[in-house]
Formats: sequence, C-alpha cells, structure tokens
Amino acid sequence: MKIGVFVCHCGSNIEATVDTATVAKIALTYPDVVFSEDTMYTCSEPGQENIVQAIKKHGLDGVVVASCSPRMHEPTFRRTVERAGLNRYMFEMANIREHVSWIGRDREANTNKAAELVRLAVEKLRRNAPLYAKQFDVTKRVLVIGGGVAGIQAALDAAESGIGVVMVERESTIGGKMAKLDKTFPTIDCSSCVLAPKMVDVAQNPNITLYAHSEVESISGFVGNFTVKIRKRATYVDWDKCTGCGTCTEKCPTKNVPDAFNEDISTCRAINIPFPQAIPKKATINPDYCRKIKEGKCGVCAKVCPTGAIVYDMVDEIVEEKVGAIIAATGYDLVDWTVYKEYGGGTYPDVITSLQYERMMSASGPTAGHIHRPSDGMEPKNIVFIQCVGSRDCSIGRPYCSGFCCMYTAKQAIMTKDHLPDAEAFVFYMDIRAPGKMYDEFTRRAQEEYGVQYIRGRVSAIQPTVRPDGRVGYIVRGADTLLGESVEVDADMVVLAVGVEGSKGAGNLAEKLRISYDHYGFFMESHVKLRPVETNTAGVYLAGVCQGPKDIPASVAQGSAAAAKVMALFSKPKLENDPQVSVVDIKRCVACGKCIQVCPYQAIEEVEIRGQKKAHVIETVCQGCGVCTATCPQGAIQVAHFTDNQLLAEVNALCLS
Amino acid sequence: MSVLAGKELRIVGFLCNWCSYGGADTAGTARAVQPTDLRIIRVPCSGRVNPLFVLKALINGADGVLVSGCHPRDCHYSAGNYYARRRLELLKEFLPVIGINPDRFEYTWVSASEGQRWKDVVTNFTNRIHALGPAPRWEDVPARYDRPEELIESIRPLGCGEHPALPELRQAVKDALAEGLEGVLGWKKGFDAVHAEPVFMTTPEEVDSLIWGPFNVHNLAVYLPQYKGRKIGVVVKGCDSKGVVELLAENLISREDVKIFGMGCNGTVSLPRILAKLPEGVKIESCTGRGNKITVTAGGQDYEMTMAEVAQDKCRLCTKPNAVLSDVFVGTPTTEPAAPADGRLPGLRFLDSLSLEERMGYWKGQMERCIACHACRGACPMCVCRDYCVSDTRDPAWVTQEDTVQQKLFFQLIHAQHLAGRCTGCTECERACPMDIPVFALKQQFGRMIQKIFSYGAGLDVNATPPLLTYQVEEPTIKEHDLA
Amino acid sequence: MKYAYYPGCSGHGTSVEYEASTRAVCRALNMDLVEIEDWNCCGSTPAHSVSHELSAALSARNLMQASKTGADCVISPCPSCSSNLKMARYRMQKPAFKARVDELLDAPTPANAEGGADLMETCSVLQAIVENVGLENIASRVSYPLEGIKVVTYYGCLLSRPVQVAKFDDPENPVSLDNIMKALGAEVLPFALKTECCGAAMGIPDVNIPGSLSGRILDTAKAVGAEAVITACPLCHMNLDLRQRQAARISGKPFFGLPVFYYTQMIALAFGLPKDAMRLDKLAVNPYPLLDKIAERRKVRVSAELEAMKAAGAAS
Amino acid sequence: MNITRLDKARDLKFKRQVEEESGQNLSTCYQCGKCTAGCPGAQVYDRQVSQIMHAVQLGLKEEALKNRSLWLCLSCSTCSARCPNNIDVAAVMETLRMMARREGWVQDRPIESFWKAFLDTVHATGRSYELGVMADYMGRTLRGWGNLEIAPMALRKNKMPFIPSVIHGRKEVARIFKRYAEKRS
Repeated sequence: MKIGVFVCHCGSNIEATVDTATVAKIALTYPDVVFSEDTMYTCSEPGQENIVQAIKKHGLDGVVVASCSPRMHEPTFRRTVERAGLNRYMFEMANIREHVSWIGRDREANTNKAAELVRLAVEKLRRNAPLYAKQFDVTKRVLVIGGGVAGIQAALDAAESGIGVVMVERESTIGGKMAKLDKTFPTIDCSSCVLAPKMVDVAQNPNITLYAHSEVESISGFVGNFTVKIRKRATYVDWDKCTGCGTCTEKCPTKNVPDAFNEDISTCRAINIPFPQAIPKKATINPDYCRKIKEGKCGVCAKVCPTGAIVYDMVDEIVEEKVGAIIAATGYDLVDWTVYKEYGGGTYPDVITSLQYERMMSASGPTAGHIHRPSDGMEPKNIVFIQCVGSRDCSIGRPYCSGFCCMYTAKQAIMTKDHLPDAEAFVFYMDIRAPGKMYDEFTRRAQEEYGVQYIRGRVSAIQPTVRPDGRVGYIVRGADTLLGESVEVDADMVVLAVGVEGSKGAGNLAEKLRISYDHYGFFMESHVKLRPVETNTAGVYLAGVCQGPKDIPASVAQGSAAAAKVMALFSKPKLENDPQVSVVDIKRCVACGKCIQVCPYQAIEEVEIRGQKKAHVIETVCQGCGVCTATCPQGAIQVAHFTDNQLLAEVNALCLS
Repeated sequence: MSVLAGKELRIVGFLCNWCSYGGADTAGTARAVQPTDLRIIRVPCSGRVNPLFVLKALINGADGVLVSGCHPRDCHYSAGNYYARRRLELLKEFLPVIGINPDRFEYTWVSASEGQRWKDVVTNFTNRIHALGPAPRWEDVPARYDRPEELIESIRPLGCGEHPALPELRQAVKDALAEGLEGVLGWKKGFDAVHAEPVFMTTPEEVDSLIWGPFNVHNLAVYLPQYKGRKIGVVVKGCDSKGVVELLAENLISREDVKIFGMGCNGTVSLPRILAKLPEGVKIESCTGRGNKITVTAGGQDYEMTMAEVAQDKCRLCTKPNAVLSDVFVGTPTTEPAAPADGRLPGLRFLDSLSLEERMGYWKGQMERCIACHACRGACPMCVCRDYCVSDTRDPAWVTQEDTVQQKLFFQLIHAQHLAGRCTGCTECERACPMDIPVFALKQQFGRMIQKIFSYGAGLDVNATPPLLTYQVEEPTIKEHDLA
Repeated sequence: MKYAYYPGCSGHGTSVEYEASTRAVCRALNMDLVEIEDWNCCGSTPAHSVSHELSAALSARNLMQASKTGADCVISPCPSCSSNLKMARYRMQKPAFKARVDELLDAPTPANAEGGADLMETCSVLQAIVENVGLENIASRVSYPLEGIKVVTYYGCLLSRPVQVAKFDDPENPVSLDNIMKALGAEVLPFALKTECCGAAMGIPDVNIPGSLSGRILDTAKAVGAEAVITACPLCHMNLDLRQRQAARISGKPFFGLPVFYYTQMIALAFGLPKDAMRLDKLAVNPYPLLDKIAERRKVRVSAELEAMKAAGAAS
Repeated sequence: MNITRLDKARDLKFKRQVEEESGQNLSTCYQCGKCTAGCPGAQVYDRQVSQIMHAVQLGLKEEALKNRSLWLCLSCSTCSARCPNNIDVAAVMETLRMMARREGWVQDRPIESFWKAFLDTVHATGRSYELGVMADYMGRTLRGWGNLEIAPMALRKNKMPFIPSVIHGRKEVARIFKRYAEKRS
C-alpha cells in the first residue's frame, strides 16, 4: 500500500504549537507511507489540489490528513480523494488541532502527540477497505407530524413540488398555537388572517392527506421506506358526513366542558368545533363529558344532526401509510408554571398565562375580544406582565430562554393599551431579548408610544389581598434592580409569560422516530450550526419549536427548509446507504443470535443459507454503531471501517513499545 | 512507540464519535488547556468498545484507559451506551484479579456540547494516572510459582460406589433409543478403573457399558452443539445440566432435539489427587467404592482414600447435585445443600489474598507454564466458536503466535470475557489443563461480579436473558463514575 | 412513640402557653416526651449570625444530651430551635466542620462511617404530629369542633426553610397547619403571606422592623376576613400578638384586634382539654370574644341537630 | 461620588473566599433581583441583597461588606427559597456578615450588641433569659426603648420571669464560649 500524509498548518492554528514539518518527517518513517509533507491550508482549493496531484504523481492508494476534527472536514477530504480516483473510504484524518494544538501548550509534547495521532491514522488506514454504497428505491411521500404553522408550511411546500404529503395532527383541527393568537408581532397583524388561508390550502391541496385527531402509533423501516401506523382517534362523528354546520354544538346540553382551544378560560359543549376557521371544520365529541357515551342518556346531537353523522360507538382506527421521509413539527407546550407557589401556583383566578390572555383579546375568543378579569369580570386597570416564568430558571430545571416571550409580551402590552386606553401595563423583565428585523424597534414602541412601564427585575411573589371596596387585588412584589429598591404594584390582573418546552409526548414520539431529545422535550438536530434541520436518523427532519424555541417567522423558515431537505432527498431516483455498516462472515457465524438480541435497530435478521441458520445484516437499516461487533464472540460480524483489526491496530500502535 | 520520557504516561481513550469526541472538539475549540498524555481512538459508539480492547491496552502497557460515550438516554444509536455501561462496569470490577488497579480504567459520559466537562474529565483522569504512576510492566514483576494448596471442606456428604438406580437409568436410555433417539451421550469405563471416557451410545449393548459414579468427570454438554439438528440424548450431573440449560438459553441447541437424563450426583474425583496418592507410574488394576471411601488396587497393593481427600473442588461447594433441567430423572434426588457463605474455589481465594502486584506475578508464573494447547477451550461447553475462535485467526487478530506471557494471558482473558454471564462454573477448563493451571479463577471472578452487579447466575433458566445482552435505562446497582 | 423533648428557652418566658399546650396535646396524642436533661440554649439567631461553629457546638451539646433519653428523634415546639438543631446536624455531616466544632466541645461528637457527626435527628413538634401521628388521628380526637371559624395560618420563615435542611412541607405554600386546622373544624382562608417574615428578633434593636412586617401580615389577614391567626412559632407569636398594637401604630392602621393562637392551643380547645392545657390567659389580644362566637355557633348547630333528630324520630 | 476603577478594584480572591466559605457559586447569579423583591428587610437595607451579590461578583470587598444590610438580614431564607439559580443567598449574607466582623467592619452596633447581650446571657447561665438580655442590651446601647411599649403587657401576662433559669451544665456551655473566644483570637 502507498500512503500519503498531509500535515496541515491551519495557518497558525496548528503550526503555532506543533512542529508540522517534523511531524511530516516522522510520518515518512511509518509503514507504507511513501509521501509526506506539511501544507499551509490543506482544506483550501490549492491544498486539496495538492492532494489530488500527489495521489496521481505517487500512485497513492490511501491518504492521511492531519489537521482539524474529522467531524469538521472528513466529508471534504473524502470528496477530494474521490476526485483523484480513490475510494472515499481510503482516507483517514488525524485530529491535531482540536485535540492537540488548541489544548496543549508544550510544543515538544504536542509535536510528539501529533506524530502519534498520525501513526494511529496510518495504522488504521492500512486496514481500510474500499466501501461501496448500496442503492435502493424511495417512496416519494413525506409524513408531516404536527399541523401547526411549521408543519403546514412544510406540507404546502412539499405538496407544491409534487410530493405526496401525509399530515398527522393530534387535535381535531390544524393551526396549532398560532391559531390561538390574536395578533402577531412586530406588525400587529391578525394571526388568523395570515394563517387561515394556509390552513385552507392544506385542506384543498390534492397532494395532502390530512389525519386530524390522530397520532402516530408506530414507525418502522428506514429512510426512503418508512411504514407508519396512524391511530385515528374516535371522534364519534362520521367526518365524511359532517358538514360542520354546528347545529349539534348549539343543542348539546352539556355545557361545562373545559374549552382546551380557549386555554380553559371558558367552557364549550361536549360536541364541539374548536373555532370557526377550523380545518377540518368537523365536530368531535369529548367522550369524557358526553352523557350519551358516559351514561347512555341524551343523544340530542344524533337527533338534530341533519346528515346523521353521529356515531356513538365509534372506535379508534389504525391506518397504515408508506412514506420515504418524515418531518416532525410537533411544536411546544407551556412549562407547568403551577410549580411557582409564590405566584399562587394556579390558584389565583386573575393570574393567567399569556396564551389565555391571547384568547381573551381575540375577537373570536370567549369574551369576543373584551378584556375582563376572570374572577369578577372587572375591566382591569393595572395589568402586570411577568416575563421569564418557567424560563431561565435553574431551580425548576428550565435554564434556557424561551426566545419569543419578550416579543409577545411587548405585543400584549401594546394590545392592552389598544383595548383599554386607560389601563396601565407594567412589564417585569430581566433582559429584553429582541434580536430580529424590526423587533427591538417594536419593544421600544411599546415604551415610547404606548407608555408601557418596563421594570427590570424578577417578581418575588404575588399576594392577593382584599381591597377596602371588597374586590380582590394582587400585590405584585418585585424589585427594580436599576433603582436598587423593591417595588410593588397593586394589580387587577397578572399575565405570566410562561416559557415553553417540547410538547407533551415528544419523548415518546422521539423513541418511535429513533431521534434524540433533550431534558426539555426538544428534539436534537444533527448539528447545532450546520445541520439544524436534519436529525441523526436519516430521513427524519425537524421543523418549528419541536427543535427549540423559535417564533413564527423562524418556524415557517424551518418548515420550508425541512420541505427542501425532503425534496433534495427525493430528487434522486434511488438512495444510497452509508456503507459503514456491519457485515457478517457467514462461515464464522454460529447463529447464536446475540447480535440480533443487542441490535438497537432490529437491523439483523436470521436467515437460512444452505440449510444453516446465519445472521444477516439489513444494510439499509444498520446504522453502524458496532454494538454487534463488540458482542459477537467469534468476531463474525464486523462493522465496516471500525473493524476489530482496525481498532486493534490503533491500540497496538499506542501500547506496544 | 515512545512516550515523552518522564513527562507523559500512556493513556488511551476510546471516544464515541457523536458525543465525547465532539466534546473533546468543543473543548479544543474553546482552547481549554488539558494534559497532553491522552491519545484518542475514535469509535462510532461506546457500545462498540469491546472490553477486550481495554484489556489489550492494559496488558500491553497502557498506564490508563478511558472510555467516554454519550450520556445515558442520549446515545446517538439510542442504546449502545447502555450495553457499554454494563460491560465496562463489569470489566472494572474484573481487573483486580489479574493484578491491574481498577483505577487505571474509567468510563464516563460527555456530550458534544460539554467542552468544559471534557476538560475536567481529561485533567482529573490524567492526574489520577500520574498519581498512580507508570503501570507495573510484566517484564519487571517477579513471577510467583506458589499456588493454592488448600483443600476446602465440603458443604455436603460426598460418596461413591454403585448408584442403586443405574439399571433404571440404563433401561430409560434403552427405551429412548428404541423410541428413535439417534444416540445418547454418557460415560463408560476407560483404560483403567479410575478413568472414565465419554461414549455415544446407539445400541443396547453400548448402554450396558454406561457407568455413573465419581469418575464421570466430563461435562458431556460440550458435545451437544456438534449434534445440533439431530435427535440425541445426554446423561448429566447437576453441573453438566447447567451447561445444557445455557446452550438452550443461547439458542445453540434446540430443546426438541435433546433428551436429558439425570441422576443425583454425590461428587466426582480429581484424578491428580488420586494419582498423587499412588506411586508414580504404577498400573491401576481395579477400584472399588463404598460410602465415602475409595479403594484403588494398583501394583498389587490396596490404597484407601476418602472422597474428602480426592473430590474435585467444585463438588465440595456444589449446590445443584441434581439436573436443573431433565426429561428423565432416575432415582432419588440428592439433598441440595444451602449455598455456602463463601463460594470461591481455592484459585480465587488464593488470588484474593494477594496484593495487586503479587497477582500479576502469579499470572506471570502461571502463564510461563502454559503451553498454549487450548485444552481449556476444548473442554468448555460454552466455547461454541470451535474452529473459528478469534484467537486463531488473522481477522480479527486478537493474539499473535508469539510465546509471551501477555499473549497467553490474553487468550485466557478472551476466554473469560466470552464466558462472562455464560459460564456455569463446571471448571472443565481447569480439569482439562495438562499443566494444572487454575484458569477457572478468571471466570469465577467474572461470575461473582455478575452476581454482585446483576444478581444473575448462568445456566439456571432457559428463558433468562444474560445480563450483558440486555440493559436497563436506570441501573440501580451501577454507580455513576463522575470524573468531572 | 418516644421523643427527646427540647422545649427551648422561650417556653419558660414569652411562650409559656405554647409550652403548656404542646405538652398537653402531645400527652393527648400519646407522644411520649422525655425532656432532654440539662439542655442549654441553642444560641438562636445570634449564635449562627456570629459563628456557625459556635452555633453548632451549642446544638451539638443538646443533641448529645438527647441521646441519653433513648429516643430516636429530638422534637422541639420552636421552629427556630428545631432549625438550629437540624442545621447543626446537617453541617456536621462534613468531617472538616465536625472537627472544628469538636474543638469547642468537652468531648468530641461521635462519628459516622463517612467521618461526619453521628447525631440524633430533630424535627419540629408540628412535623412529628403531621408525619407520625397523622391528621386522621387528630380528627378522630376532636370533641369540640371549631365551628368553621375563619382563620389564616401563619408559618413564618423557618418551619420549611432552608429547604435542604428543613425537609418539611412546601417552602412557598405550606399546608401542614392548614390541614390540622381543617381537621379541627375551622375554615382556613387562602393566605399569601404564610411564610412572609414577621421581623423575627429584630424588634429588640429596632421595633420598626417587626412593626411594619407584622403590620402587613395582620392587615392582610384582616382583609381576607380572618377571625384569628394561627401560628407555630414563639417569636412570630410575640410579634403578632404581644406587638399587635405596636404593629398597628407603626404601619399606620387601626388596632387589628385579631387574636393570635398557637395551633396547639386550638388542638387543646377542640380536644376539650382542661384550661391549663391552653393558658389562653397568656394571650395579649383578647381571644374570648372569638371563643364566645364559637360557643354561640355550637349552640345553634347542636340545637339544629337536635331538632332534626326529633323531626326524624317523629317521622319514623 | 467616586469612580470605581474596576481593573484595579476587583478583588477576585475575595469572591473566591466568599464562594468557598458559603459553599455557593456566585457566578450563577444573573442579577434578576428576585431576592431583593422578596426580602422583608429591603425597605431598611442601605444596600439591596442583589446589589451585595453583584458587589461580590465584581470582587468589591468594601461594597459587599460595609453595609448595614448584613446586620439587618432576618435570615428568613426567602431569597434562597426563590432564587432561580439555586443560590443559598441567605448563606452568602451570613458568610459576608462573619467576614465583615473579622474585618472589624460591624455596621450596626445595636444589633451586634443585642447578639452579644444574648450570647453573654447564654454564656453565663446556659440559657437565654429575655429580661436579662433586654436589660443588658439597653444598658450597653441606651437603646431599645421602643420595647418598653410592650413591657407592661409582657409583665402583666407574666411572660418575662425575673429569675433566670440556670442549668447545671452552664460551666460546660461556658467552656464552649471560652474555646470559641480563644480560637478566634
């Protein structure tokens, strides 16, 4: 074998603390190394060209680049060697920047270490084999999980390009959180005016199949060929017959059902259509409250329904769909703010969440846009907004910033002034986070134009009291840290800007999707900066807040981005797998099944070869973790590119003196 | 390859590509200054790290080995680190038996974003290794040739002589052959009265040669995998039956193919212990047993000995004298004693009494005597790789053919590691050793640690899942090893 | 169950009624109190404000004395004393701290396996009643329910704080007293100032501090409609009861006239224990009008019940 | 008003010392002010608790230690219970008070005197004795007259016994104080 070694200066990033020329010289003494040199910027155009030329000139059949982390530039250099006609896997990297030059100060020790890391790479490369990807067919349909604005955008973009879309929405209507909002920042335009047309587009687009009031039951398969089971939860209404006329909801005698769409600040009927612009605009019975379903009495809705759509004995239905890619757009839920006992823990009627306040201000909400406080219907005069409730708070395990609360609080304060010009709005904040186009100007407007009073400091407690007139007041005890004093406001109503976390059940879905998720229920992207839409499971993409807090424009952008990723994936006639997968040596395999037992992906199956049972790797499912290789006593199953012999060669290079 | 003399020690790291390798990158990007000793080997997942890699490094002179993967629940491959946690925890507990300080090996979890944590891990681990100093070299450790001589007391009465139910057993075997079994594995008298030998009985005449008694030492389960797919029977002692159960549990033989014949066992003999009581080279003429006494007639003279003097060590502590699984059980079962307070056989007891460095010297002495005949492997019913043992191949090439203590010990470590969670404690490896090397101690060390961590014993339940082939998300018995 | 009992200094002074009612209630609930022999002052706030070691040493002596009683646990009615004793044990888990405290003592404290001090645990009497005796037990002993009088419960700072040391109830919205009062038949009003500080011992150097803080607590209690305040702390009681007039004056309010009871007094009352088990005479704010109200309501209730029984008898 | 030259004035050793003695990581404080907001002493403080925390963060020793607030702190731990960063703020305040005392920077003589009077009583008798503490305190400081307002009631209710209770082990307690005094000097 002929190996070429290229030791990168990375400007002064490496050269400052590693003697790269010496490393290159030492590398020449390693077995099979026939060419070695140090170069200024290996990843630059001339640097790569240099490698290509050296391969041709010296007839190299393997290349080692000693530079930065392979997590950074391995793909780059693989393409380089491929350009020169080598198999892309005949390449290894030695990480002498992040793991050497940037962390050690002793030039001698660093140089020695760099040379050893090159040695490791050479020893591994000597045992590398060319690997070739396998091709397979793709089902050109995409599953979009979640029908909020991010999912809607992704679905519309994908459908627009001709891709079939299956959308699954947990609620009985799409629209997500945005449908609940009254206005949006920084333009104060009407939320539903912007969103409703897109929702209608979803309903009307022939490429989109919508499953509302449904959930993903299970997912199997792999990129290009997923099989998804969808649970259509019983609605007790035959949606094919339901016209959304609303007669049933008018006549339903059960009126005490908490209205989830209105964030429980009002009640609705046991048969309900969440809001006038709902898509699909179909009625759903809440079986926990319906008298007919619970007690067998009533049946009013069935009597009044003009199309006979009511089906009291409906059961859940499981449907199966085949797709080639999946976009998760499951959004968020509010953090459980009732842990804040000092804010009443949910027991003070006039301390409400910002989302409840949105419903209160919305013209289509339960108060038709009139602001009345819940306890006694009084029109509030002093309204206090408290920011960062459930955000940036380590004591409740939510250390992160929820990102968009500063903006909507400013919006709500402005809207308050709009609705109630005589009211006073006080905003307790820690920092105003308003990066974004026209955002900071917006928070300034709240203060300059609308006279919203901003006070810098967290609120310590809300203490209800009874005023001389018998009305309940809420003493909000805060601090003005700029003044260096504790301050109080006697508020009529308090609006909490409650932080967000991954939506309920996100962890469960992540397990089904085999993607990672963090402590807060947010799905993990493949790379924070460079692969923010991809996940570590091929063919699964993320859009919207399910990946991390973001506002509407960012959610829409990520929805489009996810759709674009799917389009790129489907643009090829066939897909290729990553060939770094496990391979069974059938003569060594005794079919003990240990690999099958430990494989996290069910990627290994038992097959019969010439009458004998053997393990077999489904290459397109295998992700190359190598747990099987570490398990097989015979060494009969080897994960390509990280075989026992390759790792042993590295261990021996380090430990055998 | 040389370590910077006097400055650095040899520390090898196995890092998961997705988390810890990224964490090390993050630390580097943040210019977090760290000790320079560590050399990182990138692996796809901590679950890829075969504990043998760690042993290889330590045996071959590494001063410290660190494995780091994704935090539990955060595995890039969803579950690899859970397997790693079990294997590596067990490995850490195993190390002292071969004289390696377990502090020289550590495993931990660092995510790609935890640059600071990585820096702390590297710094603390490197400092720890420096505090321990360079690992003792095999070349420098004085070899010891002393060995366990202790005769442990039996927890139950041992006996010999004709088993009263033997005719019944023979009849049962004959019946089974008549019903269509291809053959039944058992023992018959060997070249002299004290040596038995395995027999594959296919005819009633052969069945008449079947014996049962203290000379039936062989664990016949060893032959079962080669008959896979054929309908045969096997006669088992309690200890042998555990091997059958484990083979069944591991899907290496099928239940419907094998018929198990059991009888109560009263202990078997250690032939070296009998021979030691006779003049060297004398011809054994006959042997009779009664109660707990054996009388060997050799060179015209009678030698009397008790089972307490000549029984195998395992029989003295045996709690399963009857087959744990059988289709035909003949005669009255032997009374099962309660588990002894100390289940260690003399090999492990002796090792436990030594210091770490003495243990190294002990294995050095033992391995110098090893002739690498691999009889231990051949006798092991759980060594099912047969012709494809990883120690005999070039790919993978775990051991070389070099005749060194390290290579020979590494073979033993492969054997022990492959048996972790599977070894049923039949001690056939040790019985088969022509050099009388107490190799079972390595397996017993794994066995007791598996008992300690996972409360699991192999060969008792056909439906059990061996602890290394499964995991729990929360491992109540494994403490987090936090280096940061 | 046997307890090593630590009365605390105020039991001999400002809170004799608390001491008397605590002992009486514990006896009624079959709690066996063995007073720690020759106990000394825990040093209160002054000691731990001056030195953690001094404070811990004073407590450690008590805890070592307590071990002679043969009980498993020390209990004290005073939250401040309980907190000090708990804190001493908590801090002395650290071997280094233990060593520094041991230097102040005649004999070193016994050590546990980790090298920390092996001292007896402490809890407040309230905690022992709630956790060991249980609310059902209390409810079952009630002979004279409190007839729905409206009370607010006031816990003060130290019963549930600092969280890691107190390990009792909720630091923001504790409910142990509420539950006891409900079990006794009182109506417990929601009260946001349950754990708001009353000013503690700051009254000695500066009466304005507890004056304004207690004034606010009493004012809010009055505003939400409370007929009485229930407390578990001698110091809080002093600030709310003995200083009630002062508090009204300092916070510029008319005198509140809110009786302030120890919860043990209320238990004694509801259990029908004798007068000297309550020592209501020791309260500064006159409690009798309220007690008369209870008696009045009881009369009305009982006669209504009698009437109902008669009616039922006639009907059948 | 003096301009603080931060590059010179910062004493990070001081910050580390506070962190070590209090066992708290002050770097996690992001100055939200929730401690100040809930502090019952805030109205009488000359420097708010969040400002004191910030002074420690900056390493400004005098600003952190020379203030009355440290003495006015009621040790109610409301700040600790509500701190979003899990800092035991009350423990930091207590630590600072002890450090200030070591530096001889006692900023509130009356309160310090009250503590002293209290501890002297315990020193002498083994227990505290309200009347004795009061008399001692008032004698030392010629203050505390405000308490006379409640004295008649307290005396009428017989809540302040005239005879202190003295324990057998008072010498043992006295030895604790003695050793403590020796160790400090």
